[in-house]
Amino acid sequence: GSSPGEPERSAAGAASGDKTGKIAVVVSTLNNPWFVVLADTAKARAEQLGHQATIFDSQNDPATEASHFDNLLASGYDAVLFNATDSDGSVASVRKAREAGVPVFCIDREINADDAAAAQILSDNYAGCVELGQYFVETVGERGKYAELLGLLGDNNTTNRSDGFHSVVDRYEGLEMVAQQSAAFDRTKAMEVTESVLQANGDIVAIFCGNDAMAMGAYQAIASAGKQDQIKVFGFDGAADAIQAIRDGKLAATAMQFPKKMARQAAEYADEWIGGRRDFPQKTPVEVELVTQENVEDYVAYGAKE
Amino acid sequence: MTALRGLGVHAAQLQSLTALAVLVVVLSVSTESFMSVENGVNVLRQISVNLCLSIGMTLVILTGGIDLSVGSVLALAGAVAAGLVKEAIPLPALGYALEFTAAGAIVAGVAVGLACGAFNGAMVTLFGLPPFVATLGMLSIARGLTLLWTGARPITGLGEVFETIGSGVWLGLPVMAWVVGGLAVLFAVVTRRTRFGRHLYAVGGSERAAALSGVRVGFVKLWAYTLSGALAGVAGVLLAARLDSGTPQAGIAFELDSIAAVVIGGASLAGGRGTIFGAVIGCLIIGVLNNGLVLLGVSSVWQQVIKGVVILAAVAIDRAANRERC
Amino acid sequence: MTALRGLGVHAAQLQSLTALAVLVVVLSVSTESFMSVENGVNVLRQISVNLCLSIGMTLVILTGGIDLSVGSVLALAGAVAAGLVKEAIPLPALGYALEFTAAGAIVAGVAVGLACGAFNGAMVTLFGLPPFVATLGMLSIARGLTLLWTGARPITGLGEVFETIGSGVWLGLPVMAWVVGGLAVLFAVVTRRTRFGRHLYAVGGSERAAALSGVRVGFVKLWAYTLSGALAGVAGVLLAARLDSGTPQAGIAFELDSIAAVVIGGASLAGGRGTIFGAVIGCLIIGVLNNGLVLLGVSSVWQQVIKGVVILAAVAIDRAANRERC
Amino acid sequence: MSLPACTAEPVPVLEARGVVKTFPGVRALDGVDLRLRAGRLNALMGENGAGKSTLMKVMAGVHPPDAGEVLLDGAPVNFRNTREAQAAGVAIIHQELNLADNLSVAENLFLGREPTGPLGFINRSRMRDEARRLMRRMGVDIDPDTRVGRLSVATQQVVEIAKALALDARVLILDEPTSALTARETDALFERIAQLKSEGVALAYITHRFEELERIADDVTVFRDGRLVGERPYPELSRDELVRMMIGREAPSQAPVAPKPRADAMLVVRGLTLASSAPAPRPLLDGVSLEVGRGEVVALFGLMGAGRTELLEALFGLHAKRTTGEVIVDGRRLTPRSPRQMLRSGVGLAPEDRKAAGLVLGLSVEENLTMATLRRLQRGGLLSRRAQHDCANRYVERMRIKTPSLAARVRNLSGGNQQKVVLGKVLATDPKVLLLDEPTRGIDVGAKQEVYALVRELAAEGRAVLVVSSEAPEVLMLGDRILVMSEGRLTAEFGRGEASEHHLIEAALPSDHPREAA
Ligand SMILES: Nc1ncnc2c1ncn2[C@@H]1O[C@H](COP(=O)(O)OP(=O)(O)OP(=O)(O)O)[C@@H](O)[C@H]1O
Ligand SMILES: Nc1ncnc2c1ncn2[C@@H]1O[C@H](COP(=O)(O)OP(=O)(O)OP(=O)(O)O)[C@@H](O)[C@H]1O
Ligand SMILES: [Mg+2]
Ligand SMILES: [Mg+2]
Repeated sequence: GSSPGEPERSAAGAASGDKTGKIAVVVSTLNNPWFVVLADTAKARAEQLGHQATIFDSQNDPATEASHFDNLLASGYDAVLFNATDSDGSVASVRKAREAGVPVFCIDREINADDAAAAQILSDNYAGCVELGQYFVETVGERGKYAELLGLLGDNNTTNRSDGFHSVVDRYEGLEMVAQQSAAFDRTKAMEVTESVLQANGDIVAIFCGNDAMAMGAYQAIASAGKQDQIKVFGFDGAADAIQAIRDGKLAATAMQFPKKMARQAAEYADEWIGGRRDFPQKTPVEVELVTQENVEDYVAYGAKE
Repeated sequence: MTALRGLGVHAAQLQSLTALAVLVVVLSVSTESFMSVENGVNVLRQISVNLCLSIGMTLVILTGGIDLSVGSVLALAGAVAAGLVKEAIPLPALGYALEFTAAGAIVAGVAVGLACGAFNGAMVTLFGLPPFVATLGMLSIARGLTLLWTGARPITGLGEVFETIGSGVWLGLPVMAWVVGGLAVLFAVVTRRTRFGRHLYAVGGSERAAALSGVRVGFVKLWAYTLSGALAGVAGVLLAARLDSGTPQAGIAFELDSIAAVVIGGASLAGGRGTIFGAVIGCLIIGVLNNGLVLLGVSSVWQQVIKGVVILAAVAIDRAANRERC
Repeated sequence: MTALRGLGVHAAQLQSLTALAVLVVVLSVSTESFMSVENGVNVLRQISVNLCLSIGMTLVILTGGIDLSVGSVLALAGAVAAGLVKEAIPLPALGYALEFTAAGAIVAGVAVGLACGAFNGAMVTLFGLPPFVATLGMLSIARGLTLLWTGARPITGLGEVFETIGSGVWLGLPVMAWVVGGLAVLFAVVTRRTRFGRHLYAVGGSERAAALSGVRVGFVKLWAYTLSGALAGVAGVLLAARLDSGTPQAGIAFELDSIAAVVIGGASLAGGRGTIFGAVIGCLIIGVLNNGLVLLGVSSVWQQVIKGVVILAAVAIDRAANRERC
Repeated sequence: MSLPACTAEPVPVLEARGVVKTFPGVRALDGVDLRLRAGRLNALMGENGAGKSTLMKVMAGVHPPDAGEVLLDGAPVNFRNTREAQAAGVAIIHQELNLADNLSVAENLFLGREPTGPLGFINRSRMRDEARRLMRRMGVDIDPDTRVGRLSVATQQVVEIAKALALDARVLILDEPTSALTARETDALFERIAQLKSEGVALAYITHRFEELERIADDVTVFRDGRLVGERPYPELSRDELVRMMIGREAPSQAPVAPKPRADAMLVVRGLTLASSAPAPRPLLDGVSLEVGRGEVVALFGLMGAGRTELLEALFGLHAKRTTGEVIVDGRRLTPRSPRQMLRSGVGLAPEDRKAAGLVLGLSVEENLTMATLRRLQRGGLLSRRAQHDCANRYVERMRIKTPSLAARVRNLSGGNQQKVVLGKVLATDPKVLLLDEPTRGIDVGAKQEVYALVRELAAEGRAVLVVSSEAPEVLMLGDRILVMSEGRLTAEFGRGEASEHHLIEAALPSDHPREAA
């Protein structure tokens, strides 16, 4: 087998050792474009490499996810490209696969076990938000009131992102968080919560949002309150409309993850596993890049301009 | 009071009205920002969507049915409207593309909702499906269709017309509030003063008696569901306008809030009892609660607990105050 | 057949049974992997949780009520069990920490579910709240408490006992399936062959007539909800065991699947009609459908559409085949 | 001026020819003919389950016939629903109440044909006035905005009748309209009927009360087991002949009963008072005191609204919160708290409103019959199927309940048979004190005799029976003692043979009512 991401190999999409197999793509949800891109890319790449690939949607429910594993193990898949619903809740499923001799390649969301997955290609949410936090301080300044919109409570991206952000921002006493509310990664909720937050604290200068959907919702509320010049909005993900919004100066910044990159990488690992390779690094971090007004032109939705 | 009567207000609603009053008073004293005009406008804008759904839900619940599909139908209608206003539909056959004006797109969105509702109605009346199942099926179908239509991507940037609807203000009140308020008054009158309205109550009270009295039960039910669908369509357009985007995740679990509002307003899921006015109160109670808890800066976790408790309390007081209705 | 009768099988269930049969046949011919023993075992494991909820749901629905809180209660019970088995509760007062064995933790989890159910029951019987509202409140409260208890973080690594329950196999069948199967038989007997069971039907059919026959309506309802809560507790423990973790996100929207299963199985939300056997069939139909669509590799978006359509079709055929029941 | 039936036949307005109707397990109608002529009232008689209601439903478009045809003015018609029948001028008053409890009297009266104004809005004021008029003509004066659910069964029945009369139909079918009525409303109804006849309306009238026939009947048609036994002009029929036609055997003779010596009290009630749920000038029950001896039958007479139902309900612990007073059952003093408690202390109630209170219509005959006695039918903690079957069978036979099987839904039984199931259920609890509210309402002559015999038998077994009835003859014939109630008070007591119908009515009239000199 050859090393991952080697350009000419991936361009010429012949399966390593021309063995082909059935590859399952298990994704936490498909009603969020970010994950759709992740799943579609993984599938496409796997097929490009000559394998069969099917997408399983866990609908954000660990139970459904567990069922998917039962099913795909029963119906003889050779590898799983896996975006977990839950870092802890998903471990059991991955272990089960390992015992059945089916390799699991985790994408984006880490699972809390080093001995379960064949490899994990991770988007470092924490680090990404550290960067965002630093930029936040640069642009907003070292003093002022701000609000935070959390994602789905109980989702560990929610905590990672919040923690990363606060690891930086909390060092400045001048920056006071006057409201912290969950909007469950949802546009509508984000807007309604923001509307109310603005009532209670009309003087905030920034909102940090756990993902771009919420950022867009928050911006909507801010705009209709006519405060778009007073309040800076920060998102996370690098979704299409967020990139556009940054271009239009609506959002201050977002953190670009690289779902396509990660998905491709995972697909290629799986391909190589089927080809016989076994020595994968347990973790391959894929860094998250800060997207701001300055560098937005280098990016498109879910990735950098090629 | 007599004005209220006109809208069909009974002890029941007056009860929920007290619950609402208490809530408002408590919040006004505990947080200054609550009682501002601005915040009032906010609450109005926030409840418009739920109220729009609750109006239709009331019609269905009056017949003794239930409509679980409103959330998904809302999403589908919103997505369709957003999609059509953004890009034209190519018709290779005719060799040209079908352009939609904002108005056209909105009508199309509502029409889609109406169609879904009619389908629900047909399932219930023609095939005798239990409303719960019929509309549960639609919940799943409409959500799927929404994802198909949008490719799970939000459709954003819908232009002025939508913007005006979404964030516009007229005579100090949000345009949305005017729209939904108008619908509320309209249907309050329909339920109180028209034959169709009274037949809704009759069918809910005793389907057999209604049928034997020559009421066209099937017809009445069919229309109840159809209207509920259409109103969900309107709600979908309104939400899309508010968010300036049709998002596939819109409206998830909205059916629960809407049914809750109707029941808090004094309706009975057994059918035959309930009013539009009650639904309005119900929506206000829920809306004010959501808004107030955020203003108070209650943590999201506790919000869930408190919200549950308050709803229980509100309805418990209500019921205690007029036992006869249980 | 007489064996079936024992479980209280009527034309109704036999109908759904045909629907199930058709589904199974179609799937077996269209995908080879469906008819494998292994897959059968999977389906059983997959429906266990929903069936566990549906048993309790049947009891509540028989009384003419509904329990929307099962999903949240499931999450709470699972989290509590997981939490207690992982770490001891410090009791500074007594100067020592309260350790829980796996068994103890499980009992505690179920007890929590039972308590939630009892609360629902009290709200419905003592305060005369509409079941929909009472349990909707609990849906919100229990979810909030779950997040509080877990600090919104899943609790993992629950040890052997849970592992055995979750993935263990006995005599070729998953342990979970044995547990839930046992409960199903138990409650089939309870509903068919005990006074409490008969009273459930009486209360659902006509509270007034039941009361005049000396049935303690309040008592019967209270127990229906309490048992539903306890069974949700069991389901929570089972799910936690299966995932080897108590996750705060567990069980969201499970109530819909559970109610759907019960209704597909021929129960009436008006109360007084339905059987445990029917619920089993209902769960199987839903479970087989989910499983089959995945095996067929249907895109998950289309799955939602198809699932909706099939459920409608199944129940429509059922109802058409015995009109009288509508 | 109507011709006697025998001479030159005018074309019947509505006619049934060879109508067949079967239900799962039952052949309800087996090739039946019926003629309804202008200006004449055809009285339909027959045992419970004979098929009377079913035939009426077929003729009024509720059920389609399996075979045979219905002719209007000699031309075949097939009504697909009641609306089409109404449009053609055929109106029916169903045996069971068919009202929407949640709507007002006015709304019920005009349901499906609400008067609308120019804008399509309902003309409420007109509806109200019309409604008040219609109810007055039936001798009842109530606020048209009252919710029907709040009315007593009797008042509801009047609404039901007024509703049909309001249709100004050419053919009017009345299925046991008086079963829930008492003297006053019955008289009002019969006046209307006479008037309708003179207007040339064709009437069909189902009843189990012979005394009504001579007041209204022109022809009598008798059914048995879904077949036509015969049709005769009324005057030509003797009562015995009629009974023979109905039940196919000799009329059971009523052995005169000798007055009993006053027995020791089994049920004692002292100063029972029931506060009204809604604010009212007077309590529903106002210090009622009475005794029923072991083995004694006490009949309770009164006009509608007298409060008899409330008395029985209060005794049975139904209004615990609003009830005060003392009750002693078989020497044990107790305060009625719940039906459960009263059943356990040996009191049984057969309620007046069988559909809402007496039965769980969705359950089977067996399940209903055993409902109140399940405790006795357990073997080792589980309900024994055997024991249930035996128990159910015993009462199906004893009450001669006509049902396709023990598993049949009670909903599908004929009215009378439903009533028998209610009685059976109560008897199954083997009560010391029996409270019967209108026990013979809507049941046929044969069954009535059975019930009378049964009541005596039960008394003979040493039980105390308190029976409410609105039929004076029945009261006179049944009661060892007769109590009369009016406006929640006991107004008179008579021993057997002391009272006449006149006395009863006299005592039953509310005090404000001008009493005619005796
Ligand atoms: N909807 C139905 N389904 C099944 N069986 C029915 C139905 N309606 C009536 N029956 C049966 O048809 C027969 C005739 O019933 P029907 O009500 O016509 O008798 P009836 O003469 O009116 O008796 P009653 O004097 O007690 O009212 C009965 O055996 C009854 O059980
Ligand atoms: N459900 C009810 N709600 C309110 N008032 C009622 C109700 N039922 C009966 N009443 C009133 O209570 C009084 C007595 O009721 P009811 O007419 O049943 O007495 P009754 O002597 O049993 O008459 P009958 O038995 O002939 O119907 C009447 O004034 C009636 O209007
Ligand atoms: Mg009859
Ligand atoms: Mg009475």
